[in-house]
Amino acid sequence: MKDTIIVEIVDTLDTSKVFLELSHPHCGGICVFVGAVREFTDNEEVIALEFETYKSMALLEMGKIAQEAVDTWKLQKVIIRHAVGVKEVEEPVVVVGASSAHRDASFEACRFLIDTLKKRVPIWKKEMFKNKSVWVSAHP
Amino acid sequence: MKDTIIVEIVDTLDTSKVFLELSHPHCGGICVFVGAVREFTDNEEVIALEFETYKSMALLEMGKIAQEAVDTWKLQKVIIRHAVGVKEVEEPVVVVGASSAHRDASFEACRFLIDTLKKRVPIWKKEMFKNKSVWVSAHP
Amino acid sequence: MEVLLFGIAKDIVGKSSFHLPEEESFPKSVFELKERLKSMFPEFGKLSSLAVAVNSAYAEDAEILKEGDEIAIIPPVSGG
Amino acid sequence: MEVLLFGIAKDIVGKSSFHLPEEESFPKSVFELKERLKSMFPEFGKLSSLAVAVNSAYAEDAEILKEGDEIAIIPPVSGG
Repeated sequence: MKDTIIVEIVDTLDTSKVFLELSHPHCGGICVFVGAVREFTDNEEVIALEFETYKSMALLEMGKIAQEAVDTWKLQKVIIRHAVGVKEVEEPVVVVGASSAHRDASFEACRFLIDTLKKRVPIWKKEMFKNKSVWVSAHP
Repeated sequence: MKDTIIVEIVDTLDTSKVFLELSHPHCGGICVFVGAVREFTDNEEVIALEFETYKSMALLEMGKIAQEAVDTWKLQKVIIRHAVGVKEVEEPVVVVGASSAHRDASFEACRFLIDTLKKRVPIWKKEMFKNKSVWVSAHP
Repeated sequence: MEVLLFGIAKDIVGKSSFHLPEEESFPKSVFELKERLKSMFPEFGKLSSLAVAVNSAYAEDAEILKEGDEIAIIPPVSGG
Repeated sequence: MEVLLFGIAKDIVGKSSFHLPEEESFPKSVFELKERLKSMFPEFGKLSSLAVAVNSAYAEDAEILKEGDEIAIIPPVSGG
């Protein structure tokens, strides 16, 4: 029996097994969102992103968010997995996913997972441009 | 340069490469939905599903739906891939996905792809129970 | 006129394609074809919906059928 | 009192943890800690938000700090 909830901070994200990890005989729908490094921010070329985390707290927050989703949408499985370190263009940095009996719940839960992760999980992203680097969202 | 739109009818669905297929340097968000065979329908045990298609028309409809999504949400890539034949519990039967600059568009487009596929694409599903089999949605 | 059949339509007629007998008058439109089918096989009238595709695209009831068209009966779809 | 620093907070203070000098009075609450930080490093006052975690959980301003607590400054998060 695999765990209902998987939360992880990793150095390198592997997206190839996520649907197998979320598979469950009672689930007809699996929705997964992957966030990746985009080449441009406001038309400025991004060389790389660097992610830093407060790991013990990040894992606890990810676990709380996953549990909230399981309770709200009666999910069979939830995954929240975030990468840290320097990531280049097109590299995946976050994977969130939910599986449920019907598709509505999997879509709503998946959206909740990524939105809430972005609000609450202590992970910080620095955008590295050619001549400067900026902590994202730090200033108004 | 990979194609913007991939539509396919296949015998066996491979979910392991879908995020690589949808990856694009201009995309920060990739949303993918997988539909799989569920063990129970209204508390009745499902042995397997059998999918049949009118392939030439199905591919044309899938292409139209994908193009509508690209036009509506300015997507970089779209995949619609459906399996045919007999599928057992937990097997994936459909994969739809969209990648875009921001996550809103990828979620909305992904939802549109699966909802519209279910309404328009000429694919028929027979639920095989222990003592009977039923064409899904055929009757009111 | 040869008509392709899928899903429950195949079960109703008992084969995967269907030849409208030549002695009958050829249905001129999608609407006429549907009516013909329902009168020959009343089960078609009990379905949730009944659509016709001409040359691999959904066709309106008013569409005129021409010889050589690829015609298919589309019972309620249920992919995904 | 040892305080962990992340992201831009680390850049502002110039290190990844911070020791509040013992000669100063120990801040009694999360609120007092935030005020102390802003007066020592005015850059903290310019951030979009400033949160404090006590023992790996977000803490309200009124929360009382105890010796032995693991305290961390949480500048605006930006994961995903």
